[in-house]
Amino acid sequence: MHISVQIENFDSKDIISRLCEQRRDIGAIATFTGLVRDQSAQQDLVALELEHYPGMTEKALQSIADMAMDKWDIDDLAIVHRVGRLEPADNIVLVVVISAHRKAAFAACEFLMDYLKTQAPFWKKEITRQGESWVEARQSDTDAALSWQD
Amino acid sequence: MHISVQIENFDSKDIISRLCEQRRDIGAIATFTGLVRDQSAQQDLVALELEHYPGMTEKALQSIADMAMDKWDIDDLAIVHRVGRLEPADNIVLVVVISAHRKAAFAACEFLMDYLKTQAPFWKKEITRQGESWVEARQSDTDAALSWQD
Amino acid sequence: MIDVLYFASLREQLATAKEQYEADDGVTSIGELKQQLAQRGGAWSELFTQDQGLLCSVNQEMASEDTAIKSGDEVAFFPPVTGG
Amino acid sequence: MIDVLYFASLREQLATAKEQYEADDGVTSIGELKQQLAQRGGAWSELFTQDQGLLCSVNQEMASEDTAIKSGDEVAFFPPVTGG
Repeated sequence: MHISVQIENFDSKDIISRLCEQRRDIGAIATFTGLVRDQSAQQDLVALELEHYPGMTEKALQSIADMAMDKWDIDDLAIVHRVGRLEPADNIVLVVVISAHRKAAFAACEFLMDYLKTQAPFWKKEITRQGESWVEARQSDTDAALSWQD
Repeated sequence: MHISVQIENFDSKDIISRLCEQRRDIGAIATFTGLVRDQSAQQDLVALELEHYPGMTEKALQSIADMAMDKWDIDDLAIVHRVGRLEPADNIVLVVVISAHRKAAFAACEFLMDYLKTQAPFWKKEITRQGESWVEARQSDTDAALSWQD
Repeated sequence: MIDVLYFASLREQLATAKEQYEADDGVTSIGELKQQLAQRGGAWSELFTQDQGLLCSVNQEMASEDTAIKSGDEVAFFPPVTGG
Repeated sequence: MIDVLYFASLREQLATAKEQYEADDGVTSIGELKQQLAQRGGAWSELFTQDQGLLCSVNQEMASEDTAIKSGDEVAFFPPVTGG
Protein backbone atom coordinates (compact mmCIF):
# COMPACT_ATOMS: atom_id res chain seq x y z
CA MET A 1 0.00 0.00 0.00
CA HIS A 2 1.32 3.45 -0.87
CA ILE A 3 -0.12 6.50 0.91
CA SER A 4 1.46 9.89 0.62
CA VAL A 5 0.67 13.54 1.35
CA GLN A 6 3.18 15.68 -0.49
CA ILE A 7 3.94 19.05 -2.02
CA GLU A 8 5.64 17.63 -5.13
CA ASN A 9 3.80 16.36 -8.19
CA PHE A 10 3.33 12.59 -8.62
CA ASP A 11 3.89 10.25 -11.54
CA SER A 12 1.02 7.79 -11.85
CA LYS A 13 3.10 5.53 -14.08
CA ASP A 14 5.79 5.10 -11.42
CA ILE A 15 3.22 4.43 -8.70
CA ILE A 16 1.37 1.86 -10.81
CA SER A 17 4.64 0.12 -11.74
CA ARG A 18 5.57 -0.12 -8.08
CA LEU A 19 2.20 -1.63 -7.11
CA CYS A 20 2.26 -4.18 -9.95
CA GLU A 21 5.93 -5.14 -9.74
CA GLN A 22 6.57 -8.89 -9.99
CA ARG A 23 2.84 -9.69 -10.10
CA ARG A 24 1.16 -11.92 -12.71
CA ASP A 25 -2.24 -11.98 -10.97
CA ILE A 26 -3.41 -8.42 -11.71
CA GLY A 27 -5.98 -8.09 -14.48
CA ALA A 28 -7.39 -4.65 -13.67
CA ILE A 29 -5.99 -1.25 -12.73
CA ALA A 30 -8.48 1.53 -12.01
CA THR A 31 -7.12 5.02 -11.43
CA PHE A 32 -8.57 8.38 -10.64
CA THR A 33 -6.70 11.66 -10.95
CA GLY A 34 -8.17 14.90 -9.64
CA LEU A 35 -6.90 18.14 -11.21
CA VAL A 36 -7.15 21.82 -10.39
CA ARG A 37 -10.07 23.06 -12.49
CA ASP A 38 -10.99 26.67 -13.02
CA GLN A 39 -14.54 26.83 -11.70
CA SER A 40 -14.40 30.43 -10.49
CA ALA A 41 -17.27 32.62 -11.72
CA GLN A 42 -14.96 34.81 -13.85
CA GLN A 43 -12.78 31.93 -15.07
CA ASP A 44 -9.79 33.68 -13.62
CA LEU A 45 -8.44 31.16 -11.15
CA VAL A 46 -4.80 31.87 -10.41
CA ALA A 47 -4.12 29.08 -7.94
CA LEU A 48 -5.52 26.80 -5.26
CA GLU A 49 -3.99 26.70 -1.80
CA LEU A 50 -4.41 23.27 -0.26
CA GLU A 51 -4.26 23.23 3.54
CA HIS A 52 -4.32 20.02 5.55
CA TYR A 53 -3.99 18.70 9.09
CA PRO A 54 -0.56 17.04 9.23
CA GLY A 55 -0.69 13.79 11.13
CA MET A 56 -4.44 13.36 10.98
CA THR A 57 -4.43 13.45 7.16
CA GLU A 58 -2.18 10.40 6.87
CA LYS A 59 -4.24 8.52 9.49
CA ALA A 60 -7.50 9.35 7.75
CA LEU A 61 -6.16 8.16 4.38
CA GLN A 62 -4.83 4.97 5.95
CA SER A 63 -8.19 4.28 7.56
CA ILE A 64 -10.05 4.84 4.26
CA ALA A 65 -7.53 2.54 2.51
CA ASP A 66 -8.06 -0.19 5.12
CA MET A 67 -11.84 0.06 4.65
CA ALA A 68 -11.45 -0.42 0.89
CA MET A 69 -9.14 -3.43 1.33
CA ASP A 70 -11.71 -5.01 3.69
CA LYS A 71 -14.74 -4.21 1.57
CA TRP A 72 -13.53 -5.45 -1.85
CA ASP A 73 -11.47 -8.27 -3.28
CA ILE A 74 -8.61 -6.04 -4.36
CA ASP A 75 -4.87 -6.65 -4.22
CA ASP A 76 -3.30 -3.29 -3.47
CA LEU A 77 -3.88 0.44 -3.72
CA ALA A 78 -2.23 3.85 -3.64
CA ILE A 79 -3.48 7.25 -2.50
CA VAL A 80 -1.36 10.35 -3.15
CA HIS A 81 -2.65 13.83 -2.27
CA ARG A 82 -0.81 17.07 -2.85
CA VAL A 83 -0.86 20.11 -0.56
CA GLY A 84 0.38 23.69 -0.91
CA ARG A 85 -0.05 26.00 -3.88
CA LEU A 86 -1.35 24.43 -7.10
CA GLU A 87 -2.20 26.00 -10.44
CA PRO A 88 -4.94 25.22 -12.99
CA ALA A 89 -4.44 21.80 -14.62
CA ASP A 90 -2.03 20.70 -11.86
CA ASN A 91 -2.58 17.27 -10.32
CA ILE A 92 -4.21 17.26 -6.87
CA VAL A 93 -4.95 13.64 -6.03
CA LEU A 94 -4.29 10.16 -7.38
CA VAL A 95 -6.04 6.94 -6.38
CA VAL A 96 -4.94 3.62 -7.91
CA VAL A 97 -6.52 0.22 -7.21
CA ILE A 98 -5.17 -3.05 -8.59
CA SER A 99 -7.17 -6.27 -8.63
CA ALA A 100 -7.79 -9.49 -10.52
CA HIS A 101 -11.18 -8.20 -11.73
CA ARG A 102 -12.43 -4.86 -12.97
CA LYS A 103 -15.66 -4.54 -10.95
CA ALA A 104 -13.83 -4.56 -7.61
CA ALA A 105 -11.15 -2.18 -8.90
CA PHE A 106 -13.71 0.35 -10.17
CA ALA A 107 -15.87 0.18 -7.04
CA ALA A 108 -12.95 0.52 -4.62
CA CYS A 109 -11.46 3.42 -6.60
CA GLU A 110 -14.76 5.33 -6.54
CA PHE A 111 -15.31 4.51 -2.86
CA LEU A 112 -11.83 5.81 -1.99
CA MET A 113 -12.49 9.11 -3.74
CA ASP A 114 -15.95 9.52 -2.17
CA TYR A 115 -14.58 8.89 1.32
CA LEU A 116 -11.49 11.00 0.82
CA LYS A 117 -13.72 13.91 -0.29
CA THR A 118 -15.66 13.86 2.99
CA GLN A 119 -13.35 12.28 5.58
CA ALA A 120 -9.80 13.45 4.97
CA PRO A 121 -8.83 16.83 6.46
CA PHE A 122 -7.91 18.87 3.37
CA TRP A 123 -9.27 22.33 2.58
CA LYS A 124 -9.05 24.25 -0.69
CA LYS A 125 -8.80 28.00 -1.02
CA GLU A 126 -9.29 29.53 -4.45
CA ILE A 127 -7.12 32.48 -5.37
CA THR A 128 -8.56 34.46 -8.29
CA ARG A 129 -7.69 37.89 -9.63
CA GLN A 130 -10.71 39.13 -7.59
CA GLY A 131 -9.42 37.76 -4.27
CA GLU A 132 -9.41 34.64 -2.15
CA SER A 133 -12.21 32.37 -0.97
CA TRP A 134 -12.52 28.99 0.70
CA VAL A 135 -14.17 26.32 -1.44
CA GLU A 136 -17.51 25.25 0.03
CA ALA A 137 -18.19 21.58 0.73
CA ARG A 138 -20.79 20.02 -1.56
CA GLN A 139 -23.84 18.10 -0.42
CA SER A 140 -23.35 15.81 -3.45
CA ASP A 141 -20.03 14.63 -1.98
CA THR A 142 -21.65 13.82 1.36
CA ASP A 143 -24.42 11.94 -0.43
CA ALA A 144 -21.86 10.01 -2.52
CA ALA A 145 -20.01 8.86 0.61
CA LEU A 146 -23.25 7.86 2.35
CA SER A 147 -24.29 5.80 -0.68
CA TRP A 148 -21.60 3.19 0.13
CA GLN A 149 -23.07 2.36 3.54
CA ASP A 150 -24.80 -1.00 3.51
CA MET B 1 -11.23 11.36 -29.11
CA HIS B 2 -8.45 8.83 -29.48
CA ILE B 3 -9.30 5.28 -30.58
CA SER B 4 -6.64 2.80 -31.56
CA VAL B 5 -6.22 -0.92 -32.18
CA GLN B 6 -2.54 -1.70 -32.21
CA ILE B 7 0.15 -4.32 -31.72
CA GLU B 8 2.52 -2.00 -29.81
CA ASN B 9 2.25 -1.20 -26.12
CA PHE B 10 0.67 2.12 -25.08
CA ASP B 11 1.75 4.81 -22.64
CA SER B 12 -1.21 5.99 -20.58
CA LYS B 13 0.65 9.13 -19.53
CA ASP B 14 1.13 10.24 -23.15
CA ILE B 15 -2.50 9.55 -24.00
CA ILE B 16 -3.79 11.45 -20.95
CA SER B 17 -1.49 14.39 -21.70
CA ARG B 18 -2.80 14.56 -25.22
CA LEU B 19 -6.44 14.52 -24.09
CA CYS B 20 -5.89 17.22 -21.45
CA GLU B 21 -3.58 19.47 -23.46
CA GLN B 22 -4.40 23.18 -23.14
CA ARG B 23 -7.48 22.48 -20.99
CA ARG B 24 -8.23 24.18 -17.66
CA ASP B 25 -11.75 22.73 -17.32
CA ILE B 26 -10.86 19.11 -16.48
CA GLY B 27 -11.23 18.12 -12.83
CA ALA B 28 -11.40 14.35 -13.17
CA ILE B 29 -9.53 11.66 -15.09
CA ALA B 30 -10.72 8.08 -14.71
CA THR B 31 -8.66 5.34 -16.32
CA PHE B 32 -8.87 1.61 -16.60
CA THR B 33 -6.04 -0.63 -17.72
CA GLY B 34 -6.59 -4.32 -18.42
CA LEU B 35 -3.57 -6.62 -18.15
CA VAL B 36 -2.77 -10.19 -19.14
CA ARG B 37 -3.41 -12.19 -15.97
CA ASP B 38 -2.44 -15.79 -15.47
CA GLN B 39 -5.77 -17.45 -14.74
CA SER B 40 -4.91 -20.83 -16.24
CA ALA B 41 -5.57 -23.82 -13.98
CA GLN B 42 -1.85 -24.67 -13.68
CA GLN B 43 -0.68 -21.05 -13.43
CA ASP B 44 1.49 -21.68 -16.44
CA LEU B 45 0.22 -19.13 -18.93
CA VAL B 46 2.88 -18.47 -21.54
CA ALA B 47 1.02 -15.93 -23.67
CA LEU B 48 -2.33 -14.69 -24.92
CA GLU B 49 -3.03 -14.38 -28.63
CA LEU B 50 -5.49 -11.60 -29.30
CA GLU B 51 -7.38 -11.94 -32.57
CA HIS B 52 -9.73 -9.25 -33.88
CA TYR B 53 -11.84 -8.32 -36.89
CA PRO B 54 -9.94 -5.49 -38.59
CA GLY B 55 -12.29 -2.77 -39.75
CA MET B 56 -15.23 -3.82 -37.60
CA THR B 57 -13.18 -3.45 -34.39
CA GLU B 58 -12.51 0.23 -34.95
CA LYS B 59 -16.16 0.87 -35.89
CA ALA B 60 -17.40 -0.96 -32.79
CA LEU B 61 -15.07 1.03 -30.52
CA GLN B 62 -16.12 4.29 -32.17
CA SER B 63 -19.77 3.44 -31.67
CA ILE B 64 -19.21 2.58 -27.98
CA ALA B 65 -17.28 5.85 -27.56
CA ASP B 66 -20.10 7.85 -29.16
CA MET B 67 -22.62 6.22 -26.81
CA ALA B 68 -20.53 7.24 -23.78
CA MET B 69 -20.17 10.83 -25.01
CA ASP B 70 -23.97 11.03 -25.47
CA LYS B 71 -24.83 9.38 -22.19
CA TRP B 72 -22.59 11.37 -19.80
CA ASP B 73 -21.36 14.89 -19.36
CA ILE B 74 -17.75 14.07 -20.20
CA ASP B 75 -15.25 16.06 -22.22
CA ASP B 76 -13.15 13.51 -24.08
CA LEU B 77 -12.03 9.90 -23.99
CA ALA B 78 -9.52 7.40 -25.31
CA ILE B 79 -9.75 3.67 -26.02
CA VAL B 80 -6.63 1.73 -26.94
CA HIS B 81 -6.72 -2.06 -27.42
CA ARG B 82 -3.78 -4.25 -28.29
CA VAL B 83 -3.84 -7.31 -30.54
CA GLY B 84 -1.35 -10.05 -31.31
CA ARG B 85 0.78 -11.99 -28.86
CA LEU B 86 0.88 -10.70 -25.26
CA GLU B 87 2.60 -12.08 -22.19
CA PRO B 88 1.58 -12.15 -18.51
CA ALA B 89 1.51 -8.63 -16.99
CA ASP B 90 1.44 -7.01 -20.46
CA ASN B 91 -1.10 -4.26 -21.07
CA ILE B 92 -4.16 -5.27 -23.12
CA VAL B 93 -6.56 -2.34 -23.00
CA LEU B 94 -6.68 1.26 -21.81
CA VAL B 95 -9.77 3.42 -21.36
CA VAL B 96 -9.41 7.05 -20.27
CA VAL B 97 -12.28 9.47 -19.63
CA ILE B 98 -11.79 13.15 -18.80
CA SER B 99 -14.53 15.33 -17.35
CA ALA B 100 -15.23 18.27 -15.06
CA HIS B 101 -16.67 15.93 -12.41
CA ARG B 102 -15.68 12.54 -11.10
CA LYS B 103 -19.06 10.76 -11.13
CA ALA B 104 -19.44 11.09 -14.90
CA ALA B 105 -15.81 10.09 -15.49
CA PHE B 106 -16.11 6.93 -13.37
CA ALA B 107 -19.47 5.90 -14.85
CA ALA B 108 -18.40 6.44 -18.45
CA CYS B 109 -15.11 4.58 -17.91
CA GLU B 110 -16.89 1.55 -16.45
CA PHE B 111 -19.58 1.66 -19.16
CA LEU B 112 -16.91 1.71 -21.89
CA MET B 113 -15.22 -1.37 -20.44
CA ASP B 114 -18.51 -3.26 -19.98
CA TYR B 115 -19.57 -2.55 -23.59
CA LEU B 116 -16.13 -3.23 -25.04
CA LYS B 117 -16.13 -6.64 -23.28
CA THR B 118 -19.34 -7.72 -25.02
CA GLN B 119 -19.58 -5.66 -28.24
CA ALA B 120 -16.11 -5.30 -29.72
CA PRO B 121 -14.86 -8.19 -31.88
CA PHE B 122 -11.76 -9.35 -30.00
CA TRP B 123 -11.03 -12.95 -29.04
CA LYS B 124 -8.41 -14.24 -26.62
CA LYS B 125 -6.59 -17.54 -26.92
CA GLU B 126 -4.56 -18.75 -23.94
CA ILE B 127 -1.30 -20.49 -24.65
CA THR B 128 -0.11 -22.53 -21.67
CA ARG B 129 2.59 -25.18 -21.40
CA GLN B 130 -0.30 -27.70 -21.67
CA GLY B 131 -1.58 -26.34 -24.97
CA GLU B 132 -3.89 -23.72 -26.42
CA SER B 133 -7.50 -22.85 -25.67
CA TRP B 134 -9.93 -20.08 -26.54
CA VAL B 135 -11.08 -18.05 -23.54
CA GLU B 136 -14.80 -18.52 -22.90
CA ALA B 137 -17.10 -15.49 -22.71
CA ARG B 138 -18.47 -14.80 -19.23
CA GLN B 139 -22.11 -14.35 -18.34
CA SER B 140 -21.03 -11.72 -15.78
CA ASP B 141 -19.73 -9.52 -18.62
CA THR B 142 -23.03 -9.80 -20.50
CA ASP B 143 -24.90 -8.93 -17.30
CA ALA B 144 -22.62 -5.95 -16.66
CA ALA B 145 -23.30 -4.52 -20.13
CA LEU B 146 -27.05 -5.06 -19.77
CA SER B 147 -27.04 -3.22 -16.42
CA TRP B 148 -26.44 0.12 -18.24
CA GLN B 149 -29.66 -0.09 -20.24
CA ASP B 150 -32.25 2.37 -18.94
CA MET C 1 -21.57 -12.84 -54.24
CA ILE C 2 -21.29 -12.39 -50.48
CA ASP C 3 -17.95 -12.18 -48.63
CA VAL C 4 -18.20 -14.45 -45.59
CA LEU C 5 -15.58 -14.24 -42.80
CA TYR C 6 -15.03 -16.60 -39.87
CA PHE C 7 -13.12 -15.67 -36.71
CA ALA C 8 -11.43 -17.26 -33.71
CA SER C 9 -12.62 -20.75 -32.67
CA LEU C 10 -15.12 -20.78 -35.54
CA ARG C 11 -12.35 -20.11 -38.06
CA GLU C 12 -10.38 -23.02 -36.64
CA GLN C 13 -13.32 -25.44 -36.42
CA LEU C 14 -14.35 -24.73 -40.01
CA ALA C 15 -10.76 -24.45 -41.23
CA THR C 16 -11.95 -21.40 -43.17
CA ALA C 17 -11.09 -17.74 -42.64
CA LYS C 18 -12.88 -16.29 -45.62
CA GLU C 19 -14.90 -17.34 -48.64
CA GLN C 20 -16.94 -15.84 -51.43
CA TYR C 21 -20.39 -17.29 -51.23
CA GLU C 22 -22.61 -17.44 -54.30
CA ALA C 23 -25.98 -16.96 -52.68
CA ASP C 24 -29.19 -18.45 -54.08
CA ASP C 25 -31.98 -16.02 -54.78
CA GLY C 26 -33.68 -17.50 -51.73
CA VAL C 27 -30.94 -16.31 -49.36
CA THR C 28 -32.02 -12.82 -48.27
CA SER C 29 -31.33 -12.95 -44.51
CA ILE C 30 -28.69 -14.18 -42.08
CA GLY C 31 -31.06 -16.92 -40.94
CA GLU C 32 -31.34 -18.25 -44.48
CA LEU C 33 -27.57 -18.07 -45.02
CA LYS C 34 -27.00 -20.07 -41.83
CA GLN C 35 -29.42 -22.75 -43.07
CA GLN C 36 -27.52 -22.99 -46.34
CA LEU C 37 -24.14 -23.24 -44.60
CA ALA C 38 -25.46 -25.91 -42.22
CA GLN C 39 -26.31 -28.09 -45.23
CA ARG C 40 -22.59 -28.55 -45.87
CA GLY C 41 -22.70 -31.11 -43.04
CA GLY C 42 -20.01 -31.98 -40.46
CA ALA C 43 -18.73 -29.05 -38.40
CA TRP C 44 -20.80 -26.69 -40.58
CA SER C 45 -24.01 -28.46 -39.66
CA GLU C 46 -23.11 -28.52 -35.97
CA LEU C 47 -22.04 -24.87 -35.72
CA PHE C 48 -24.77 -23.27 -37.84
CA THR C 49 -27.70 -25.04 -36.24
CA GLN C 50 -26.75 -24.15 -32.65
CA ASP C 51 -28.89 -21.40 -31.17
CA GLN C 52 -26.37 -19.85 -28.83
CA GLY C 53 -22.72 -19.01 -28.98
CA LEU C 54 -22.70 -17.79 -32.57
CA LEU C 55 -22.64 -14.08 -33.30
CA CYS C 56 -22.69 -12.43 -36.68
CA SER C 57 -22.25 -9.09 -38.36
CA VAL C 58 -23.30 -7.62 -41.69
CA ASN C 59 -21.04 -4.96 -43.16
CA GLN C 60 -19.20 -4.78 -39.82
CA GLU C 61 -22.28 -4.04 -37.71
CA MET C 62 -23.68 -6.56 -35.24
CA ALA C 63 -26.56 -8.43 -36.88
CA SER C 64 -29.25 -11.00 -36.04
CA GLU C 65 -31.12 -13.85 -37.80
CA ASP C 66 -33.50 -11.37 -39.43
CA THR C 67 -30.88 -8.99 -40.79
CA ALA C 68 -31.23 -8.70 -44.57
CA ILE C 69 -28.27 -9.55 -46.79
CA LYS C 70 -27.63 -9.05 -50.47
CA SER C 71 -24.88 -9.56 -53.02
CA GLY C 72 -21.83 -7.39 -52.19
CA ASP C 73 -22.32 -7.54 -48.43
CA GLU C 74 -19.61 -8.56 -45.99
CA VAL C 75 -20.96 -11.08 -43.49
CA ALA C 76 -18.96 -12.44 -40.55
CA PHE C 77 -19.62 -15.26 -38.07
CA PHE C 78 -17.82 -15.49 -34.74
CA PRO C 79 -18.08 -16.73 -31.15
CA PRO C 80 -18.95 -14.41 -28.24
CA VAL C 81 -16.22 -11.80 -27.89
CA THR C 82 -13.60 -11.92 -25.12
CA GLY C 83 -11.53 -8.76 -25.44
CA GLY C 84 -10.79 -6.15 -22.82
CA MET D 1 -4.04 21.09 29.33
CA ILE D 2 -5.61 20.35 25.94
CA ASP D 3 -3.98 21.26 22.62
CA VAL D 4 -6.64 22.86 20.45
CA LEU D 5 -6.03 23.38 16.72
CA TYR D 6 -8.07 25.38 14.22
CA PHE D 7 -7.91 24.92 10.45
CA ALA D 8 -8.81 26.68 7.20
CA SER D 9 -11.62 29.28 7.36
CA LEU D 10 -12.01 28.68 11.10
CA ARG D 11 -8.33 29.45 11.69
CA GLU D 12 -8.73 32.70 9.77
CA GLN D 13 -12.02 33.73 11.41
CA LEU D 14 -10.65 33.10 14.90
CA ALA D 15 -7.18 34.39 14.03
CA THR D 16 -5.88 31.38 15.93
CA ALA D 17 -4.07 28.29 14.60
CA LYS D 18 -3.31 26.62 17.92
CA GLU D 19 -3.67 27.16 21.63
CA GLN D 20 -3.17 25.31 24.86
CA TYR D 21 -6.47 25.26 26.66
CA GLU D 22 -6.59 24.90 30.44
CA ALA D 23 -9.80 22.93 30.79
CA ASP D 24 -12.08 23.23 33.80
CA ASP D 25 -12.90 20.00 35.56
CA GLY D 26 -16.38 20.36 34.06
CA VAL D 27 -15.07 20.05 30.49
CA THR D 28 -15.09 16.32 29.74
CA SER D 29 -16.57 16.28 26.23
CA ILE D 30 -16.33 18.14 22.95
CA GLY D 31 -19.78 19.60 23.53
CA GLU D 32 -18.65 21.11 26.81
CA LEU D 33 -15.45 22.48 25.29
CA LYS D 34 -17.47 24.14 22.53
CA GLN D 35 -19.71 25.79 25.14
CA GLN D 36 -16.64 27.14 26.91
CA LEU D 37 -15.08 28.47 23.73
CA ALA D 38 -18.38 30.10 22.70
CA GLN D 39 -18.29 32.13 25.92
CA ARG D 40 -15.32 34.09 24.56
CA GLY D 41 -17.89 36.04 22.54
CA GLY D 42 -17.54 37.58 19.06
CA ALA D 43 -16.49 35.14 16.33
CA TRP D 44 -16.01 32.44 18.99
CA SER D 45 -19.61 32.70 20.07
CA GLU D 46 -20.89 32.67 16.52
CA LEU D 47 -18.76 29.73 15.34
CA PHE D 48 -19.11 27.47 18.37
CA THR D 49 -22.88 27.74 18.74
CA GLN D 50 -23.69 26.87 15.11
CA ASP D 51 -25.01 23.36 14.67
CA GLN D 52 -23.72 22.65 11.22
CA GLY D 53 -20.54 23.33 9.35
CA LEU D 54 -18.15 22.64 12.21
CA LEU D 55 -16.28 19.37 12.38
CA CYS D 56 -13.91 18.23 15.07
CA SER D 57 -11.40 15.54 15.87
CA VAL D 58 -9.89 14.18 19.07
CA ASN D 59 -6.37 12.80 18.82
CA GLN D 60 -6.65 12.95 15.03
CA GLU D 61 -9.80 10.85 14.78
CA MET D 62 -13.14 12.33 13.70
CA ALA D 63 -15.20 13.09 16.81
CA SER D 64 -18.67 14.30 17.79
CA GLU D 65 -20.29 16.39 20.57
CA ASP D 66 -20.26 13.41 22.92
CA THR D 67 -16.64 12.41 22.43
CA ALA D 68 -14.82 12.45 25.77
CA ILE D 69 -11.73 14.62 26.17
CA LYS D 70 -9.14 14.86 28.89
CA SER D 71 -5.91 16.67 29.64
CA GLY D 72 -3.19 15.78 27.14
CA ASP D 73 -5.59 15.28 24.23
CA GLU D 74 -5.22 16.99 20.86
CA VAL D 75 -8.52 18.48 19.75
CA ALA D 76 -9.06 20.14 16.38
CA PHE D 77 -11.95 22.15 14.96
CA PHE D 78 -12.41 22.71 11.25
CA PRO D 79 -14.98 23.32 8.49
CA PRO D 80 -16.26 20.51 6.23
CA VAL D 81 -13.37 19.14 4.21
CA THR D 82 -12.89 19.94 0.52
CA GLY D 83 -9.92 17.91 -0.66
CA GLY D 84 -9.71 15.48 -3.54
